[in-house]
Amino acid sequence: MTFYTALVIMGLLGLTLGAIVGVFVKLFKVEQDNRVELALELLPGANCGGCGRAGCADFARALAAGEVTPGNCPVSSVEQRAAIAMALGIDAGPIEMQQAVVCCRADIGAEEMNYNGVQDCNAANLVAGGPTTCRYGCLGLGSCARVCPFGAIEIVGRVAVVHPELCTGCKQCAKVCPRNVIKMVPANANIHIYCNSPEKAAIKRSLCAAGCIGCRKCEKLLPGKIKFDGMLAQIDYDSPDAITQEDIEKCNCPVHGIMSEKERYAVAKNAASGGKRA
Amino acid sequence: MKSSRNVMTFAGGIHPHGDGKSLTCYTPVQNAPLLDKYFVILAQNAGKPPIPVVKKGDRVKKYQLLAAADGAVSANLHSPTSGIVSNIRDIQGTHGVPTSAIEISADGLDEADSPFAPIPDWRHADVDILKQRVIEAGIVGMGGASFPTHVKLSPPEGKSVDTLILNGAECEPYLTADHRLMQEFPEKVIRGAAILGRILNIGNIFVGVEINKLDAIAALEHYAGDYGVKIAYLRVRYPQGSEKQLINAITGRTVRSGTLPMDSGCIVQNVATCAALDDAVTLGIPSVERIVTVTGEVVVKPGNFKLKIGTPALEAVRFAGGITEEPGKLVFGGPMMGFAQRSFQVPVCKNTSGILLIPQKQAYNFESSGCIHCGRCVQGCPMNLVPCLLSTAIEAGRFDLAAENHIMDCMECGSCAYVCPDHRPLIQNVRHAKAELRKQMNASKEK
Amino acid sequence: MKYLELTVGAVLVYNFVLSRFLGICPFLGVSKRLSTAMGMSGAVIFVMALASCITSAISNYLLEFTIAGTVIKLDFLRILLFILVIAALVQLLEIMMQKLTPSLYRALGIYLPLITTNCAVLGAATINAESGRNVLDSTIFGAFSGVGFALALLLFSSIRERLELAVPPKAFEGTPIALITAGILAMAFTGFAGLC
Amino acid sequence: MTDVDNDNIKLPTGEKLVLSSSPHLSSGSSLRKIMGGVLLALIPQIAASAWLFGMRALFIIFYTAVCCVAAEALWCKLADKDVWRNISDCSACVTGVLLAMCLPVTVPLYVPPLGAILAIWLAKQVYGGIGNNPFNPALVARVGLLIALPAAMTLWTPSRGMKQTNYPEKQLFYTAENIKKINNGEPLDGVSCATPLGVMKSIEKITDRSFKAEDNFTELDSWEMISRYAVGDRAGCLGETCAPALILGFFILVILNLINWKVPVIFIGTVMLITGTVNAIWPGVSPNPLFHLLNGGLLLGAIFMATDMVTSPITGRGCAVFACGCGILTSVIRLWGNYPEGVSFAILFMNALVPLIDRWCGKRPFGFVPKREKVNAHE
Repeated sequence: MTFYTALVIMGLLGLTLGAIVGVFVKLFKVEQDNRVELALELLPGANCGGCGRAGCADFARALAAGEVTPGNCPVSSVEQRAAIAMALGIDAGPIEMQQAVVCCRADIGAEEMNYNGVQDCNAANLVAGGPTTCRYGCLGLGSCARVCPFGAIEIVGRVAVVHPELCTGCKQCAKVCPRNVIKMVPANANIHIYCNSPEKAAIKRSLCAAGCIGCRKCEKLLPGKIKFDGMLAQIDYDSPDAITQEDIEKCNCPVHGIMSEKERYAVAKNAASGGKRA
Repeated sequence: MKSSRNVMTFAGGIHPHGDGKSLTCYTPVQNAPLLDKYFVILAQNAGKPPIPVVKKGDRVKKYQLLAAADGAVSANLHSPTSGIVSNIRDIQGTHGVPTSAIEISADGLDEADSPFAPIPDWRHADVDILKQRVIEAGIVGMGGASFPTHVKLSPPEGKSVDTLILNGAECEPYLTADHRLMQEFPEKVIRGAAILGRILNIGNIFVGVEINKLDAIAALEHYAGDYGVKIAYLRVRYPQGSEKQLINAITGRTVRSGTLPMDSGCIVQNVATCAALDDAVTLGIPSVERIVTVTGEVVVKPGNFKLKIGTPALEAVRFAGGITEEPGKLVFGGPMMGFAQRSFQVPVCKNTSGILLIPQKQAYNFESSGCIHCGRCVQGCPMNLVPCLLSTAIEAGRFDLAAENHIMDCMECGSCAYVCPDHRPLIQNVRHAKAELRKQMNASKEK
Repeated sequence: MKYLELTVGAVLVYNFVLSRFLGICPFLGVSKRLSTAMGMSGAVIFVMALASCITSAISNYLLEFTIAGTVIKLDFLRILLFILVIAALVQLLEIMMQKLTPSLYRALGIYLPLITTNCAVLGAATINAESGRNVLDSTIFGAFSGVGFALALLLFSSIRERLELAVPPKAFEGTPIALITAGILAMAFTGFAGLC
Repeated sequence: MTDVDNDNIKLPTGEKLVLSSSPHLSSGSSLRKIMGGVLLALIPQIAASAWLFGMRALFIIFYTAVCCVAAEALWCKLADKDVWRNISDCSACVTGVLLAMCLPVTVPLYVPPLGAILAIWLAKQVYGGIGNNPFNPALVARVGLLIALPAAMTLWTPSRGMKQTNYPEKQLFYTAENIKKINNGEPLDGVSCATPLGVMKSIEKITDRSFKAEDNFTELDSWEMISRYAVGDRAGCLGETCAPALILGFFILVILNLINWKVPVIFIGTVMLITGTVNAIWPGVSPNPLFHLLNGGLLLGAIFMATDMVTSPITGRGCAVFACGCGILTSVIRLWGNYPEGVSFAILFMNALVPLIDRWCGKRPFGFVPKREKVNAHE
């Protein structure tokens, strides 16, 4: 008897509640796009904001809505981008990978200025133009390191250095830097010119011993690999013939401004441990 | 007798102890000797910098036009002395970044040649002629913002202005330039105010002066009646000289957030601006020099000097007898809102009211270990904000939270950082956040 | 007086989160923002009040009755039925919220359907059944238990919003510091012991 | 005019120029000065406790302060923070002295180190150190100890003047043997009695309003008793008994501008108002308000704990709400709760409410316009 009563009660209650829920589902129907979920699953999920949207979920919505292409996510790998494009049936967009480079060697070239205040690059840059002698150099207060979602930037001594193996090219650091000293370069390049100042050679030389003095020696010796933008030498990353270690030795830059990422890190470490300049 | 006067003030604010005014407020204004070189920075006004009309090698006379205004929000620039334009190049500006300047090598004759004539009969002169004179003479707000004065004098259609307020509060510690100006040249100030009143067609003119300048008040009162100007006595309180606070104290009106004083029917002008305007109208000379307080504990003979625009800070310090010890900071303007400079080569501009040298032991004044929510900044804030919360939010990168808490209303008067027992860099944080928020706003506008 | 005791007891003295330690999952999960915490609070109050009402009716009238002289006791069905009711209620709420407040729906995320397994709701229903309260008392108790949950969540989320601006040592960032705060909050609540 | 010899003028080189944001002046106040001021205000009560409870009181205060400073130093050492800078602001020392103020004189020596760990580590440093803690560290430690070690924390001994007469606190807890001990002048350590609030809790409440024949609390709130409480001659925590010393401390704090005077006044006023009302309506439920004012930690809590800058609201309006809430909760717990004393629980609970109070009792900015109007103003 108990058994049957229980059965009846359970059954009735279940049916009633089920019916009510069913009615509600009909009443409050919401259309959903399952492509958003799909895209979200395929995205890296770092929520770095490198795409300029509020996290991966927002980017996924924009993807489904056709506002962006998978290539707008700077963090995803080439394979991921292709997978997303295929899953959503859209164009993949630009898929070349990038990385960040801090183009400054103020740690070994320039004097430090006295500064008292907020330890943040953007805040410091507002105080009389920033506490560095060079207006284009790295402030070294670590705003980029704090904003990097991947922990790829280290402040060595007074200057930020990017660890290329950790960098995903999300551009967050380049966006936050008040001096625009962080450049986005192709991920496979590993030799760079570490100066960012377009100023005249005389001014530059009075401020920093490591700044490019614009002697154009490298341009002459390595035509096509190095180009000049005003007074500042720059590596032509689009050149089909990539710059090599031998090239660096060949042109023998008077301020040793051209170097590989590895060497740059070693130099910075050495300068930081060897005590600051007086 | 003082108590019978109606002393006006506002809510909040601070009273800096030992305001350092006694260093300079008793000594008369001195004229500075002529220098070899002057560096006239082009961007001396808020808005667009004027365009040079002279070129390298030109011979110029004193008062000759050096650069002409570029558009409506810009101001003419005139030569401070006679000589040769030896260069036009980038020099260290007052905001730390290199800026274009005209270098003039003085010939020592100081030969004057004003481009315009005096208007002695200004009471009956055409208003448009007076207005034109303000533009010609390159008058800008000399209190600090250096906003071209003629812009303020043409209220847009539909906005009626009924009160003109002269800002003689000089609430910044250490500065006494306006004090000495009002005391030694009261008629210039009052007459300048009357001319402004005529241009704007306003009879209701106040000069607001803090009651720690009784000698200046007495001097002003001597002339006030003749020109129909009223003196408003202000309580000694920082920032009494802030536009919004001044209007609130004198008229009782509240300038709403995001609006201009004009929207509340008021126009505020600095007393030094009025004196410059009086010079331009009654003497027919443009704005090429100003009274600057050169002061600080490490200065040998602090005082007020009539300096030509373009005088480097180093020379100003030389006039003041040099220093007793190497200073830890060079500040243009007052200690509360002034800007620290990178070098002593920075020249005096039209808005440089003071050159302040701060001893080394006071130079590192920001060292924070953590906000203890004491609420002193909240009591001190004249804008009724919560600076400690703003600053904490900014340090955590929460600019949205700062915006929610009305950070844009902050006028960076520095009262909060002054009273902070933890010596937090509150104002720098605020500036950082404002810059960041403006960037975001522009970005969203572009979208 | 009886209702005062019932309500004060439910809100303060036997606060579900801070005295009985029930419903910790959403307490930690949705307390990062005050606004979402408020939304969650509303949802929980709604579910707790309704669930208490319905489950109390069930336990009072359906679980023990006499048919043709035989007393039928269905106590063993209690938890089963309660969960059924709660799950259905949460489903209703979810469907409604998805339509009416999509942003809150998204902010609450997984914690909304998880109200089903929120032991505070089932706890309230069970406590009601065990103390033999009538339907009105049960509903009041359920509603105010929800209010108690809301109070705890409100306090906690406002503190967490402030903690977000603080710089705790790395090891304590996030959940550890939240749990310590909850502990101290619970300590403060012990002071209400004996009020009723 | 240039009577100065130009060659002898010393001119700045600008080598040592510091770049920083305005303002370039500071009022000269500092955390250390603030904390020093609080310690100064505590000195009268420290002296009073030494007089009332003997030299062991001084030792306990010193010992607890040292424990707290040591805990702070240890944490900073382990967390790789600047040890000296964290200790030298004296905040740990203030926490230590305030915690000692909440302990009975007979407290076992293992309690203060535990309290220091609770206060400095759990309530302060895990939140990131000074200024970040949402709860008052001293109170967290006190409440934590009270819950964990109720016996050790309520081991009251009679104060100086209580040894002679038979007060109700003694009658309840004194055995004949102990009285003999006192009469023989034997040491009192380990001898316990109750606080007046504890006695109050033990008296059964009578809500019958017609009950007027004999006041339920005559023994507790007669004038004789009140005047005894007023000088602090009663059992209790080290820092809570002597009202004149605490009030002196209050004036020191107010003169040094370290606290908002409204907080203690509103806090105490609310408690007195509520207990006074209850006393007037049901004399059998509550003793008179003076009893509540002078007993328990009300004065200590209101003057030194509720005014803690870190854990109280920022605006004046918020402080008033905060103090009022503290007063209400204190009265409710004292009159109807299980614990005889409600001050610390009340303040701790209100600490939790501070973020909400700050949010809802904010100031209206100068010239603020509500959103709807603002749009028009811009157009």
